[in-house]
Amino acid sequence: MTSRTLGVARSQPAFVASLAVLAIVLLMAIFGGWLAPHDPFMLNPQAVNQSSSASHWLGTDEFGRDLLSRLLIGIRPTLMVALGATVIAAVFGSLLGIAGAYGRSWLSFLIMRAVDIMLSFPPILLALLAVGFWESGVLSLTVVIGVLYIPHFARVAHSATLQVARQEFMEAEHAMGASVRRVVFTAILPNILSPLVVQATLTVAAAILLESGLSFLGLGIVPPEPSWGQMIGTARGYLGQNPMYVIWPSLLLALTVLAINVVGDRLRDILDPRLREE
Amino acid sequence: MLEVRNLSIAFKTRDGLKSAVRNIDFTIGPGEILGLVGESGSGKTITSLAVMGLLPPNAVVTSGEVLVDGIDMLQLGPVELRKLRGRHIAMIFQDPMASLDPIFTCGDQIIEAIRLHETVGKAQARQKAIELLEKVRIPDPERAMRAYPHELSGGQCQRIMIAMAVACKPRIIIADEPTTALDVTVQKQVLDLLRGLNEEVGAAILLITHDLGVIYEVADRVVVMYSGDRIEEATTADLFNNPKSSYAKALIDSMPTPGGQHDRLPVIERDALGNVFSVRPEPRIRSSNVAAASDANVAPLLEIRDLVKSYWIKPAPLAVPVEMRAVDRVSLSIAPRSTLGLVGESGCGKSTLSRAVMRLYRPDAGEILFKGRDIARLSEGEMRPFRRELAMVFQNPYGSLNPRQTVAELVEAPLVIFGEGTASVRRRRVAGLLDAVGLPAAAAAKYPHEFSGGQRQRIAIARALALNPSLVICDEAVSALDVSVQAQVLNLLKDLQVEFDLTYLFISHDLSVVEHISDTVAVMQKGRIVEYGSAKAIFANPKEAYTRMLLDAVPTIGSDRVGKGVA
Amino acid sequence: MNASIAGALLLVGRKLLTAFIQLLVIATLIFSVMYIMPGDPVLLLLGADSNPSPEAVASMRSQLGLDQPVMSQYFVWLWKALHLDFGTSLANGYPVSRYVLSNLPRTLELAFAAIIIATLIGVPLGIAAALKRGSLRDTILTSVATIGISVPVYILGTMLVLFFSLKLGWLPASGYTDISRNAFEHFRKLTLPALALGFGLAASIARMTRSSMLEILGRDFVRALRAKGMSERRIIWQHVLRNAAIPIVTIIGLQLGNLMGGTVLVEAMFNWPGLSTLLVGAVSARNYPLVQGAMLAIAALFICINLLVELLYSLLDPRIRRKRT
Amino acid sequence: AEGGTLYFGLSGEPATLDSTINAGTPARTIRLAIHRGLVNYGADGKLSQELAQSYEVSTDALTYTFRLRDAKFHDGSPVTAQDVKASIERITAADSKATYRNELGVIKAIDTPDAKTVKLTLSKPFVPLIHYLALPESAIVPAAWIRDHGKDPNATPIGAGPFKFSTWERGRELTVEKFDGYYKQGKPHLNDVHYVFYADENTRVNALKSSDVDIIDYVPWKDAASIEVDSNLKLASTTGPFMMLQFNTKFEPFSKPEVRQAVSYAIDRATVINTAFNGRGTPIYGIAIPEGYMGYSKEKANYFSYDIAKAKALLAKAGYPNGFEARLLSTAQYGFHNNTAIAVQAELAKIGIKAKLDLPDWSGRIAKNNAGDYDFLVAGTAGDIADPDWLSNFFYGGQQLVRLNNSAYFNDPVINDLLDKGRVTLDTAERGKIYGQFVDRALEQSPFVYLMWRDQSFGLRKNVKGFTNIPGFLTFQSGITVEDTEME
Ligand SMILES: Nc1ncnc2c1ncn2[C@@H]1O[C@H](COP(=O)(O)OP(=O)(O)OP(=O)(O)O)[C@@H](O)[C@H]1O
Ligand SMILES: Nc1ncnc2c1ncn2[C@@H]1O[C@H](COP(=O)(O)OP(=O)(O)OP(=O)(O)O)[C@@H](O)[C@H]1O
Ligand SMILES: [Mg+2]
Ligand SMILES: [Mg+2]
Repeated sequence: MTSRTLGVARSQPAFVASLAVLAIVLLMAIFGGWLAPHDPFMLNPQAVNQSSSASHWLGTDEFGRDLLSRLLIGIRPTLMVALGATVIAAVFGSLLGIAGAYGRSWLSFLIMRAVDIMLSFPPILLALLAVGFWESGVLSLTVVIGVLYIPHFARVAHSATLQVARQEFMEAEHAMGASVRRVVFTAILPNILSPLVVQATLTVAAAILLESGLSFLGLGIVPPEPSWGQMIGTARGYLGQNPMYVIWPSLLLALTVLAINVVGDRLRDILDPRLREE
Repeated sequence: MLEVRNLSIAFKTRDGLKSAVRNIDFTIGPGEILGLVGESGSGKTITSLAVMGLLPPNAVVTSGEVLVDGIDMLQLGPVELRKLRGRHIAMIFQDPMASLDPIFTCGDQIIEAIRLHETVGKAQARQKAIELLEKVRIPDPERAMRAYPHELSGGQCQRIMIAMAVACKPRIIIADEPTTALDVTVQKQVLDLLRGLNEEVGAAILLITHDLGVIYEVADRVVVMYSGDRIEEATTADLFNNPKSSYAKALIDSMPTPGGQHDRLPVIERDALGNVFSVRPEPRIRSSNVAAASDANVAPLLEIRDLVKSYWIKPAPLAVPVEMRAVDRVSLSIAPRSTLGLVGESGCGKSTLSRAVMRLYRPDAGEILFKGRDIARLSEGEMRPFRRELAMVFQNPYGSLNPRQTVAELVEAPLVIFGEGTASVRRRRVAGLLDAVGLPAAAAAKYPHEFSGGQRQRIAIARALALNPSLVICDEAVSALDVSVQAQVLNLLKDLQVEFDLTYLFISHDLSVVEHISDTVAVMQKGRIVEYGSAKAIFANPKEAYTRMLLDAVPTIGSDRVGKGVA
Repeated sequence: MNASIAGALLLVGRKLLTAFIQLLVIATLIFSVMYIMPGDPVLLLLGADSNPSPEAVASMRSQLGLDQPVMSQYFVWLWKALHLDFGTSLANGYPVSRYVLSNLPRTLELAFAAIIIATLIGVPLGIAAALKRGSLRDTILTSVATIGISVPVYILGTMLVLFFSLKLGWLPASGYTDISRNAFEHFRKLTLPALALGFGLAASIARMTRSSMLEILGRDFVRALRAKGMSERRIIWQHVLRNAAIPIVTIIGLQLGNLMGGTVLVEAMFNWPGLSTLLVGAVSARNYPLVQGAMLAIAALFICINLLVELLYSLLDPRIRRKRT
Repeated sequence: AEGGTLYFGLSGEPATLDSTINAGTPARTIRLAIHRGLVNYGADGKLSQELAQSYEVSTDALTYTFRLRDAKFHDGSPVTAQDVKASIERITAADSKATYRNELGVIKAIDTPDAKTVKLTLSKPFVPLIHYLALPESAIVPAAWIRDHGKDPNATPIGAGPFKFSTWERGRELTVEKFDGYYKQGKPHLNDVHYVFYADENTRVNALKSSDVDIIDYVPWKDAASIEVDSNLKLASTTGPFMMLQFNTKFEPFSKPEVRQAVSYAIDRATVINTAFNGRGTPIYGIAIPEGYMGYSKEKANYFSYDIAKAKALLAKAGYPNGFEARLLSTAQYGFHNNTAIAVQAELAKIGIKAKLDLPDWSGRIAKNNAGDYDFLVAGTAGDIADPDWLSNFFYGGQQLVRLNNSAYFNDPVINDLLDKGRVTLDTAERGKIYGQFVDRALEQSPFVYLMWRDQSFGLRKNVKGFTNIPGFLTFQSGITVEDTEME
């Protein structure tokens, strides 16, 4: 067992490194608050927009708050929104997409047209609607972004299912009298998983960025709580004075997304038995 | 011309390399036809892929060389390899459906193959493609050119593959089971075509087949493989008259002989010392209630009345679709516990008929009475209870296996679907089924792509039998199996028939198999049943000209092959 | 032949009807959303920097017809829209259709330029990664793509501006010149925004291409193509890519659709006077007729793109075509 | 130098050019190039006679008599008393949407004894009237134009200003060109001005830096320094607008003046300035009356100080020793509003007031402001006019107790009284005293907590001369100085 683990580590350094990154990120999400070297909410008007120094390793933001501390406690809402939204979108979107491709014709017509309608509804309007109804915060943000990405998953799942549904093993399932549930979960899903995994990894990144995009409507994480997306969004204004401000969260985000992507790719390859043994 | 020296191939697995082929040696000279026979899964396809330099990514050549005109293929770079392939050395793949690009028309694919190596215009290439299709006896070449692979029958696809392979008159042809889906008349035509090339340009042909009759008729020399080893090489005559190895001997013994009606077919067994020999096993269960299968008093299990199924095809991309009747007012009936053999030329509608019976689509007209109930018009929900009793082995086994499921999952699927047994019961059942079709227990954890053609076919058979359904439709279910495994499977089918009162609709182009297993036989031509009666009567005294022609074309051992003297 | 024309007409008719109903649903939805949202166009119009009198507010409101019940406003709007009259902007009475017609082509142009750039970069990148799965090249390409995904467009855009305009002075930092006035200048100004948008999209396309290519590369027919002696390049570009195209086309279609209303940041940042800017501005100002008009335009475009994508599906995969007919 | 084209980067596109509606600074900037009023504010911040050559006010402050100069509209017709009458009546009409309809509503009658004389009669004395007439929204337009196009919001505007309207490419730019018949000799200097709309502040700054434009308004605070140091650019900066907190005086703790004072003591203004405005501002520890404006007094300017202990004591006295929770309304749409709120939140946390931020978009924020749906809010604004009556807008209780610019439900009879008196008192010294008393009372009641004067800057290329950022509240009317602007 251990030798095999070692073997994996040697043959898949990127994969192992990515797992490590994700593990660290998760740990930080849990313990970030304790690790923070400074009070992440403490304003220091005398030290705004500073670059790295001995006391502030990553520098400070426009309020003189310690960037490292804020990055650390910003992970949790970021991850919650990104993963939560992705899960919502993936679960509902994929099922809708499959139903839209495999279901009865009237049902698929309804579903796909509804998906079109949702897609043609710009995010900003949906976000505004949400602002009208809910308090802003992690939960509503997660739901809104999740709902926003449902149609994307639906489309991807739909097209992939259309392709799979034409293959002969689907006829075999049919001939065996497989229930819809079985067809969906054992025949279709595993065979369309790879585009879905890709879409999911894309969604994670997009959700984090969208979060910062929606904050100007008042749907973001409520300040002074930080999140990576919000930090990147704010930092944009300070590119000239404090480039590090934008670089740190972007770098962390890129690293995390990269890790998620590598793991996602690997997952995709593992799920494809034809590629597994190499 | 082609020389394989000491070739060994292994597969990378979790537990290190697993040897698949060991120390294979053979040579083929110009104008020579070398037969390669052997047990299903013995490494024939892998060997030929190695010759082409097309091994799957998880396979490695551990030793040996493949010399084509003295050049080692295994050392060539991709560019040089590419120049050889197709033009100099061509291959006909075992699974034609899977080997055609699903989204290009067959015509485009043939034209492409031609133009890859010959500088000819599109129209000229097209002309040539049509000629080729005519040569392989495709009935309506124009339509086949326009059709996508999924719109053709299994045998038609196979012939498209063959046409493509011979398009550039390659000097070496590797034909891997080129006639598995072809009826005997077409098979004859195709073999003639290959032989023609062989004579015309002195092509060297490596013919992989399990059909010893074919080998006998066309091969000059034969290599026999058994579980990865070459165990014998001899001229055809020597092999059949005087096989040296015990396996070859057993193989020849196991052949079903036309006319000879036996209850059991001989199979090859291996004793504790590793010696193999042919035995005729006793039935597992003595038939106690041997009800006359074709008793007129017994209500038929399945009765088909005036069944019609058409495909609508567009003659041109924007044209109005025209009707193509694949099944034309077919009426049949099968008594319980009996076997109906369905034979007919390739593309005559056998698979379409069986799919209609399975209600994979709604027939256009007619009735399908199963146990007296018309299932032709049932809704999906109403069909469900019947699905427990109907099972099918698809003609294209690889395609019908979900690539993302292990063999265990695939085989137990019917049990899972109908909630049969606990997990451990199912596991035992899967193990039993795999054993019965001659697959090792280790197969359970593998995925379909890790198997040979014959092995995949057996997985499909095991799955179909999992629930002991009442009616099993076998669409060319044993076409890719060597005689011994084929015998084993056929014996199994018979045993099960006795034990569980199974009924079979058995589609095959191998008349000796049909003769052996069927109680009644239907002969189909161009969508219609042209002759229908008891097996004995038809084989002894065929009435229709078409049936007679079929019977005449069966390659048999002992009959001398035509034009052998020329080689 | 006649029958096929009739069939085609029927099909077109059905599609049009569907599109119409979709637009109707969207219109209704937007109408409801706009009225549920907090905000008041009149206050924004009159009270930009000062305290308008309540009388002025009331007078403005009644002049704009905003004092009518919502339902009657809706039906009046709908009735007019059915006659292709989408009303006038609340802010200045300028016809909505003129606004939309002038801004729509600009967004379309930007979106198409971006998607073309993204496809030209993304597809080859994805293929390259797929062909060398697990290799260093794959890792590097994946990382580059990931950075493309996770660097927000405004940061990329800002960097492009800093470098190409402010530092090198090669390209204008922002703006729009009508193509009829100066085509060269027009395309110079299109370059940076299209690049900024395109890069991020390229990354997603590359990821999807890689995955989809891998799926197909494992199929047996690829082996058969190699046996024909076809060059690897041709196998990849002609056969594998086309077989793998459906998910790729899907994601490109999705992105193109998204761009219709989603180029906001880039349009704002490069002062590209497109539809997204118009829409966001209208939403911010609660300019209901303008939101409605812009949204309907976006939705209509969207439907067109979807039809296109579906058409492409069936062109790409004959097996899907069979299901449809 | 004479001639040339000026590219003026504006922070937004005007919703409308209707001369009676205050549709924001960009609209005013453009209209100030096209239109002139009887009087306007000049570059020095003082009233300057424009279409009116002179005017006099009767001692009871009930009649205003204007003598018109010889000026022409862009269509060539002379500016007559009829045009003035029509323009003012358009504002005061019953169905008018004019922003300052209320203020000008005191004009009871308009007499035109001759073509060059206009006499306004008021229903009650109203000293600040002349200042309201100086606003860009009181521009004089031709009577004929009002008759033909008065109701058409898209009509081509015609005024008597230095530039005439040329083209408006929606979403992109608006162009005006030199009016040769302008009544000021030798003005304007420029041939035409292109007002290019840059809603995004970073883009606007980049456009200036890459010399796509010659002037930009609303320089973001964070970019001010980089413009100052750029050798090709200069920064025209002034203070004028201020940031403050508005309270809902129905909300329990904020109903008490002590609590509001405690808030004022608790906020270190430097925090707000340094964080939300990059240090570009001046703290206000009193009432936001610009130096030089009536009511300003040095000793009251630092009535409050940053003093946590005092703040805590006041809170305790009001009965909230441990603080309380309150919703702070601001907007996420504008960074400086957003950041002010965050800074205030952090400062108030020190005395136990937990502010929960509510950050809708601007439109939502305005709606909530107007509905009184807040506990307290962040506002950034300026007075409308240079006359102390601007304070009424903020402090007067009266009929409408929930307005954009007042603290909701705040209604102090003493303050109302003083404001009433201030409007009708003509004598400057007397008026000064009244507003002095007003300031005392306002500080005591503290319905607003003032935070800071924020810098308001234009960025210019070095070769742009003559453009002035008018100090104080009038910075938003600086657009009038394009008539003096030259390019070198
Ligand atoms: N991709 C693979 N991975 C692992 N094992 C494989 C793979 N392909 C084939 N094998 C194994 O290699 C052996 C030889 O397979 P091969 O396809 O050469 O058999 P074959 O002689 O052609 O049999 P058949 O007559 O049934 O087609 C089989 O036991 C098969 O299970
Ligand atoms: N999907 C389809 N669309 C159009 N034509 C089809 C389609 N499937 C099959 N056909 C045509 O219908 C005819 C009957 O096909 P079918 O598969 O039933 O033949 P078959 O008897 O099983 O032949 P084989 O022995 O070669 O498998 C063939 O001519 C074939 O080309
Ligand atoms: Mg094989
Ligand atoms: Mg068939």
